[in-house]
Amino acid sequence: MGLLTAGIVKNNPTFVLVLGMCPTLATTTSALNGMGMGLATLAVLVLSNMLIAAFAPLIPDKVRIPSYIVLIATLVTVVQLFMQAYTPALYESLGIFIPLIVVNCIILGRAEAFANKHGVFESLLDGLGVGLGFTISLTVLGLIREILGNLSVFGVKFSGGDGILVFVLAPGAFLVLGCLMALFNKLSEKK
Amino acid sequence: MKKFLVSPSPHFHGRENTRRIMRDVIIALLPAVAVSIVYFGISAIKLVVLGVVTCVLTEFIIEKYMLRRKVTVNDLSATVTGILLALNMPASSPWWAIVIGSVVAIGIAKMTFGGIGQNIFNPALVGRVFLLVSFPVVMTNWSVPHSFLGTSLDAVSGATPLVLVKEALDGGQTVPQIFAANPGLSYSQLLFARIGSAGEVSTVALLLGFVYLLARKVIRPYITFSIWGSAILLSGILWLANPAEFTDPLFNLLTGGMMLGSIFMATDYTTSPMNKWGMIIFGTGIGFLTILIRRFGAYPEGVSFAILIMNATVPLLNKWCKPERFAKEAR
Amino acid sequence: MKTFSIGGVHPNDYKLAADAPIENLPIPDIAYISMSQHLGVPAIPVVAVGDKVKVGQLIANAGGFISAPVHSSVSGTVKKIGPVKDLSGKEVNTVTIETEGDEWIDTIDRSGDIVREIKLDSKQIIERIKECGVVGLGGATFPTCVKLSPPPGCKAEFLIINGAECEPYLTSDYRVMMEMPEQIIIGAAIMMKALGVSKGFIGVEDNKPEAIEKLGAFEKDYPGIKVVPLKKKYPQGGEKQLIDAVVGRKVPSMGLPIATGSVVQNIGTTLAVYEAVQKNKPLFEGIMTVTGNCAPGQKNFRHRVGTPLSKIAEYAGGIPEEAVKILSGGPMMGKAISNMDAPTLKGSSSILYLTEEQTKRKEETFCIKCGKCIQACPMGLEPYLLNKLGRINDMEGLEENRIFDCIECGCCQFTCPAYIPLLDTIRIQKGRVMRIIKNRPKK
Amino acid sequence: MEYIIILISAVFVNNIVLSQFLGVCPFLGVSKKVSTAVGMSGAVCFVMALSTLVTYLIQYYVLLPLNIEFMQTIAFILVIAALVQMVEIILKKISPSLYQALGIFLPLITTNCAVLGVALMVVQKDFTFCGASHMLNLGESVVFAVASAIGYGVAIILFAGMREQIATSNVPKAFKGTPIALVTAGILALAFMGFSGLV
Amino acid sequence: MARQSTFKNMVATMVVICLFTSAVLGAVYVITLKPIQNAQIAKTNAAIAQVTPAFDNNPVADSLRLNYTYDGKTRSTVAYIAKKGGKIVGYAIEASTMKGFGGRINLMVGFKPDGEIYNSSVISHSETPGLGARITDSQSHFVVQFNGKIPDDKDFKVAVRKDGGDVDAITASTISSRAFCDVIRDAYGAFKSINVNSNNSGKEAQIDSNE
Amino acid sequence: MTNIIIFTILTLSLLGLVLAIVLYYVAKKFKVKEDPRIDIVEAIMPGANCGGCGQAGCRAFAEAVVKAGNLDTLFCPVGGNDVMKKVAGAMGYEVAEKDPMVAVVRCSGSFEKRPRTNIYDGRSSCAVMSSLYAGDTGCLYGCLGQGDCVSACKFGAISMDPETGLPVVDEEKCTACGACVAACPKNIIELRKKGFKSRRLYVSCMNQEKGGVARKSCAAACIGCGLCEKACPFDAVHVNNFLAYIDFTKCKLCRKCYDACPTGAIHALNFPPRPAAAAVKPAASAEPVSGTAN
Ligand SMILES: Cc1cc2nc3c(=O)[nH]c(=O)nc-3n(C[C@H](O)[C@H](O)[C@H](O)COP(=O)(O)O)c2cc1C
Ligand SMILES: Cc1cc2nc3c(=O)[nH]c(=O)nc-3n(C[C@H](O)[C@H](O)[C@H](O)COP(=O)(O)O)c2cc1C
Ligand SMILES: Cc1cc2nc3c(=O)[nH]c(=O)nc-3n(C[C@H](O)[C@H](O)[C@H](O)COP(=O)(O)O)c2cc1C
Ligand SMILES: Cc1cc2nc3c(=O)[nH]c(=O)nc-3n(C[C@H](O)[C@H](O)[C@H](O)CO)c2cc1C
Ligand code: SF4
Ligand code: SF4
Ligand code: SF4
Ligand code: SF4
Ligand code: FES
Repeated sequence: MGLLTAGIVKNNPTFVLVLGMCPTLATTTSALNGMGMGLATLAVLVLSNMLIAAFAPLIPDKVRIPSYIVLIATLVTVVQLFMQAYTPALYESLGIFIPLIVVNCIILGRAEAFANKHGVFESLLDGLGVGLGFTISLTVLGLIREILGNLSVFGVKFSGGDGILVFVLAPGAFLVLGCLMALFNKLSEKK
Repeated sequence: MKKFLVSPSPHFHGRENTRRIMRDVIIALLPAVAVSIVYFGISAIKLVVLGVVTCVLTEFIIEKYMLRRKVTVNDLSATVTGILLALNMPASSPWWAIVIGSVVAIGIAKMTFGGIGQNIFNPALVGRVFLLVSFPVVMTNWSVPHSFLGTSLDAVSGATPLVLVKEALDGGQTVPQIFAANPGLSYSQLLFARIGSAGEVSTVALLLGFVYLLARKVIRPYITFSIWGSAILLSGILWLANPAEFTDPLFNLLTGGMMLGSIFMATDYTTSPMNKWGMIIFGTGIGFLTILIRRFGAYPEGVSFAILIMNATVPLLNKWCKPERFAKEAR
Repeated sequence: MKTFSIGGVHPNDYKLAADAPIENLPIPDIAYISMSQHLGVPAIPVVAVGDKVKVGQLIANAGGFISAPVHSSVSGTVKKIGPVKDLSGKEVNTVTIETEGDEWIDTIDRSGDIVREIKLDSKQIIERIKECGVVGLGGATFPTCVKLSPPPGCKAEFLIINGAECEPYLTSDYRVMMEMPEQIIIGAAIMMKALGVSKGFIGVEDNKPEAIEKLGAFEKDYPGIKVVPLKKKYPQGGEKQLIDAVVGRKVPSMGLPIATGSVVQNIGTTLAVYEAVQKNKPLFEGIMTVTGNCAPGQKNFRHRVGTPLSKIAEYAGGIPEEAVKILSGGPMMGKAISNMDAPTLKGSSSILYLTEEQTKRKEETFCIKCGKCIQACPMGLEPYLLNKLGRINDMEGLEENRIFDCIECGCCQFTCPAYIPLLDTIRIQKGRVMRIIKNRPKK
Repeated sequence: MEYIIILISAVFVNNIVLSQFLGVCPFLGVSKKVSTAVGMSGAVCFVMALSTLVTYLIQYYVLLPLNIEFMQTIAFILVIAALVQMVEIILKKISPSLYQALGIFLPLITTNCAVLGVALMVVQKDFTFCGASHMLNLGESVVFAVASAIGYGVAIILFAGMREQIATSNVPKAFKGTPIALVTAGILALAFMGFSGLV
Repeated sequence: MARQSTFKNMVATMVVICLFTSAVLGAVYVITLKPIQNAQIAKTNAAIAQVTPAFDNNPVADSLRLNYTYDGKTRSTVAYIAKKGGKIVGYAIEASTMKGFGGRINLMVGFKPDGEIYNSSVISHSETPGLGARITDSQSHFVVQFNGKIPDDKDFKVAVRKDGGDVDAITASTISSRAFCDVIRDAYGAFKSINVNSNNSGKEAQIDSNE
Repeated sequence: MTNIIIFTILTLSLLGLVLAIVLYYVAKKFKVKEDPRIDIVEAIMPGANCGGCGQAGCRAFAEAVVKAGNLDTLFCPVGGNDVMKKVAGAMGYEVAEKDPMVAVVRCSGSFEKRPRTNIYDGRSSCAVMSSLYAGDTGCLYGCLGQGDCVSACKFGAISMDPETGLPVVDEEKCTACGACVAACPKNIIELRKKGFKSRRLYVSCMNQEKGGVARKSCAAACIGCGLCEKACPFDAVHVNNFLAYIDFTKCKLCRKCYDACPTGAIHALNFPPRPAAAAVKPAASAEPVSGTAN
């Protein structure tokens, strides 16, 4: 349980570790997109954590990173293909950022820092925790941007008219994340 | 025994202080404010008052209740930001637009960086561009200036000279045709009263402020002049190359936010370089970028963007352009 | 009109005591004669407790090459040789003499005649100046004889007499120029002879037109010496600025003035040189101004070195109620006095009373990057940056930005609209950077 | 002309960090000092050009003919990882000073999505990036890669300049570090929107 | 923990991993190949259905390659033919322009056999959300105003009013509106060439549509 | 379909193989030697990069350790003996144990004991102040109270006591890095042996003026009367220039000197309370005894 929550709060990949910033910023134009991206990453993360935990003892140190990368890339491609087949709309709106999960530092980061030292089950939990942390952050970020920029929640307009457009554009992504992170700092400082 | 003060030299201080400087800027802005009140009446007053009040209040609240540190609204810099933001908006802007703009200007562009003197980007312009990008419809709904001595007080909207020209060019007309069709583009109109933001209607009023700022030594002329120079240079080259496609340099100087921006906004101390050559490069960059954006970009007007982009270069310009040293290094 | 090329500020000049003729102060009952009245190694006392001394008698020898001998300013008995607190409360070795009468050594020519003929040759002049303990009275109190002997490889071309007196309030140099113009010209001629140069300039700011006129009247009698009127601007009197203004050359960074062929001497120094060479009078008297907007009177005094400041203040009407700070020197570069019991030194130039409104520091606010400090800096530095780097102790950054070029004129701090104590920071970091540079192994 | 359009487009209009959101982690991480930012942009420029060249060839001479385009991701990342490692090793040997300047950034570049992103973008079919819908040829691809890297460099160097200044100012505590960097990047992106429509 | 980094070990590991992963990949590819194709066809059909009256055939199969000229340039696109009970009820034509604010705009325009626009839908675009992106709102006045019109210049001049046409532009999005009109005209040009091209084979078009 | 699977496997394996071979070759050809021990040592260091060791930072220290081949002149005051032992272990060096030290403030001239004679109005900095003049009190040896030591401490171990105007060392946080010692222009702060149960005895005064003069400027000053010198049975206390100094290498913490001092200039930290003595000597209780609680 601790493993799960650690990924969400203490080791939150977005607010604490500041990793995987590109998808975080690029795909959070709406809560749904953010969540989709988060879940795709979560899937890869959980699988890669488990695979690597299973294989780690067999992999010589010097080829550790290349092996991991190959494994991760494979998983990403698998996820990519499945998304293409079964959630084509989401796949299209996330675009290039699905293949880019490969280079998302979170995945390799967890592989290095956690999975290769722990068992399969723990790694699964860790992947789940961090992945959830990522998904939650992305969803929240997407939600805020959507509310401010589009006056809608998960695609449902709650008010007529336009929101504050910048928030669904590139600058808004940076600004909202910056302010959220400051808020996160402020709250965790109080504790 | 009486306790005397002891301190290192110098024991004197000049008369300048931040508040005094800001007061001078406000004085320099008064002609422009007055003109906009003459032309837009109550809406201009509303805009300026709302801008100033929101800016000052935002700064006050953030400093007093969120950062819990000394409140600096007395230095009047937030007031300057408020006035400038107001002068940068269409006179017909709704009240909430300027309020949002002011909160963004002070809250995001100034206070998050630590307050006066520490911001990287010009607060008023961040506010304006934020609004422009967020509410393009509102921010491009220009009222036609008409003296409130006239009959009706209802705002009539129209296109600013730049939008007019850009639209017509996109529609396939040539520059001489456009000018022939629109008497509003005559130079006398451009100098004294033309469509645009609340503060830019009268070039003459802005120039008056410029002279005052120069005379009071509040600003140095390098930035303003190099903006004008580079804008004239680039637009002049384009114009000479193809007068049917490009407008003449003077037109470019007298339209849009060129005057307001080059005199009051590009010269903001905090967000402009501190040394002569840095200022010249900075100004030149603004001039070039403005003309480029105006003619080739999506936006009909590029002064605010140009200034913000060049604001980003200021730390590097300060780092790389040094003042003239007294003497060479011996060794 | 000439002036230096970059920077500078225009403080109100408040030359309140300009019209007060120089008066002689009474001789103090006890004179405290400091052994550190010059830049460099303290002088070494050659008298012992109980010794009787006369006015002008040598009481301490120079302690090294950059040092100066000290002479008694009173006649009487040596009471004590030991630490006495100076005007900043720090202890310095001091010879304390109880005054008895006013008996001068007889080699001094005490007549009022002006001696025009320069009998000594270059070597003798420098020797005499050295023996008489003449030091620069423009502020640095650098031994004059050293400045008059350019190091090998350097050739002096000009002598520049510093009559700028650009500091507000100070009038001692002005009074000397007004009351003893010919002595100044002769003093200049002596030093020109010592240096072997044919050109001498006297730079005077244009807020002293009468002095320019008085000195100018002698130009024709002393060929080679020219009075150069300068546009009023602080710090015109700074050595580097003066050279720039008068001969248009710039002292290189970390270089000595002699690199431009110039030797600069202050008006007071010039008078001291005249008196030493022509009258054989060692340096034991000085001219100082007692002034301030709240001062009970505006005075210029001739004081005996070693007179306690409190005695002078008392004589001049007492310390005014409104004064919150007492300075020795001008408001731009002077030193705040924390100990009024301290004695005067050769280089003492004033007692200046400032009111709270004039001098109390305002609360520091944020730098608004106005660049006014850069414009004001006569050395072309970026004080705001030096302050910023100084606060984070970035020694390399400070050196790169040439902190050691700072002449501590205070122009930057004077102009800063945010009331930032720029010079405070610069001054202390400058010392540290200098130390680092000095300790660096030479290539 | 085509090349110039690609250049302007990639450097300013569609700036890789500020509007495409690629390579944001090192953009935030390696921009604390101007000197390191300069080193980083040099390294990115080099690796990006090289890897785009190689991946382009792989795409058109291996994957497409064999009809196994779905292998793109895995093939590209392998190539990039190997290239980066190689550059690092070679640099360390032949120019230790350059290695000091650039080398430390190289490992960062493997996990920099900008490099993979650009490699993927240039082989996209509907490359509507710069007003031309045609597929890029090899020359254009490399120019695009270099231009993207220059865009990266411009952004990160400007950004580093600003962060150096911010580091010495008294930013509110909650905003210290990454938050203020993000806000700055946001305003910078706002400013860069002025370039929209430029090509 | 990890095995020794001998050369043999390293190579073996890498080879095993490569083999393993590529096998997995290949397998997944094969498994998903069909669903992916289906998804794409479904998407095209869905888009077609939006812009044509109800049909009962598979328009992707019944498609027609069109070669025509527009704006002085030779172009090629595909017309999907919607049939109900064997009778042609409409054509769905894909067209695109590069003149959008954000670049390319892809449109599917449905025509009734007489050339009247039935409906249109945006397939892809990169216009600004809240501004140009409003061209995607199929209920909006902007999109609806085209329906039921024959886009020849006599009755309904397809150009924004600013350019002297009959189309009300989206507020503050003249550029996008203009581009939209451009695609409509383009599609109409293609429509008019149907008769000329009617003998073109539809099979070829099917592969194209699978991109 | 099977084609695709075969192509997939072949391509990936070939690609992997080619890249591996190229990399292997390149790695062999361009091999560079770097002492890996530097990294190992650096990893052990506390990473404060404070410079307390005299090196430019932890990495520089690690390099110096590897280069020197022994630990004779190298010591990390922050990490202390623990870290040095680890370093020694990693490198196979010998390590000489050092007594743990802590900073003490040798001035007791609180606002109350030491009346101000003027008002300082410059930048708040001991360095600026001390270069300007003797200070705002009659004592020219005492603490200037502008807190240079506070800002010098990277560990937040010193703070200014607003009541007394004197710095207070938090001995829990102090790592004896010596930064404050270097920062103080008046040389007020000294590193002293932490002592048995953190007990310390020291003369909290730097005034070298004659007793009368010292007394006049500060009620808590050491007047150089020499009573402590006489009281000490271990020859640990000596008076020079009217100022006593307790040599912590000789001091046995018997507190005889402390009892003898007529002005309370000698401070005793962390000793168990002696009600009688404490009552007689209010000066000692005025001393901020930080850290005693734990
Ligand atoms: C900022 C500054 C201002 C100065 N102003 C004067 C001045 O007004 N008059 C003067 O005689 N010396 C002034 N000095 C001192 C001169 O630099 C120089 O030391 C002096 O003229 C040399 O002559 P001396 O050796 O006879 O003192 C000033 C120095 C500085 C740094
Ligand atoms: C270490 C030192 C050496 C100097 N050597 C010479 C010298 O050889 N010749 C000379 O003319 N002045 C020499 N000076 C004098 C200075 O250049 C300068 O005149 C003096 O500091 C007074 O200037 P000020 O009053 O402007 O501060 C020396 C000064 C210092 C501090
Ligand atoms: C961030 C931003 C995005 C914009 N996006 C579009 C767009 O997608 N489509 C469009 O036609 N105009 C867009 N514009 C507006 C154009 O720049 C231009 O102002 C407008 O097309 C012409 O104004 P009008 O339509 O009111 O005549 C955008 C403006 C901004 C500030
Ligand atoms: C010459 C001058 C111009 C200024 N221009 C602006 C401006 O364009 N926008 C603004 O927000 N504040 C402006 N200010 C006010 C102030 O300097 C600004 O808010 C700072 O950026 C706050 O740190 C100006 C001040 C001066 C002295
Ligand atoms: S004090 Fe130094 S930095 Fe300041 S103006 Fe004078 S020379 Fe320049
Ligand atoms: S004068 Fe003061 S406020 Fe202006 S730049 Fe210099 S330090 Fe900053
Ligand atoms: S109190 Fe002094 S010695 Fe102790 S940690 Fe702080 S600076 Fe270092
Ligand atoms: S102990 Fe030293 S450094 Fe600390 S406040 Fe006192 S004088 Fe300053
Ligand atoms: S996610 Fe793009 S660089 Fe980290």
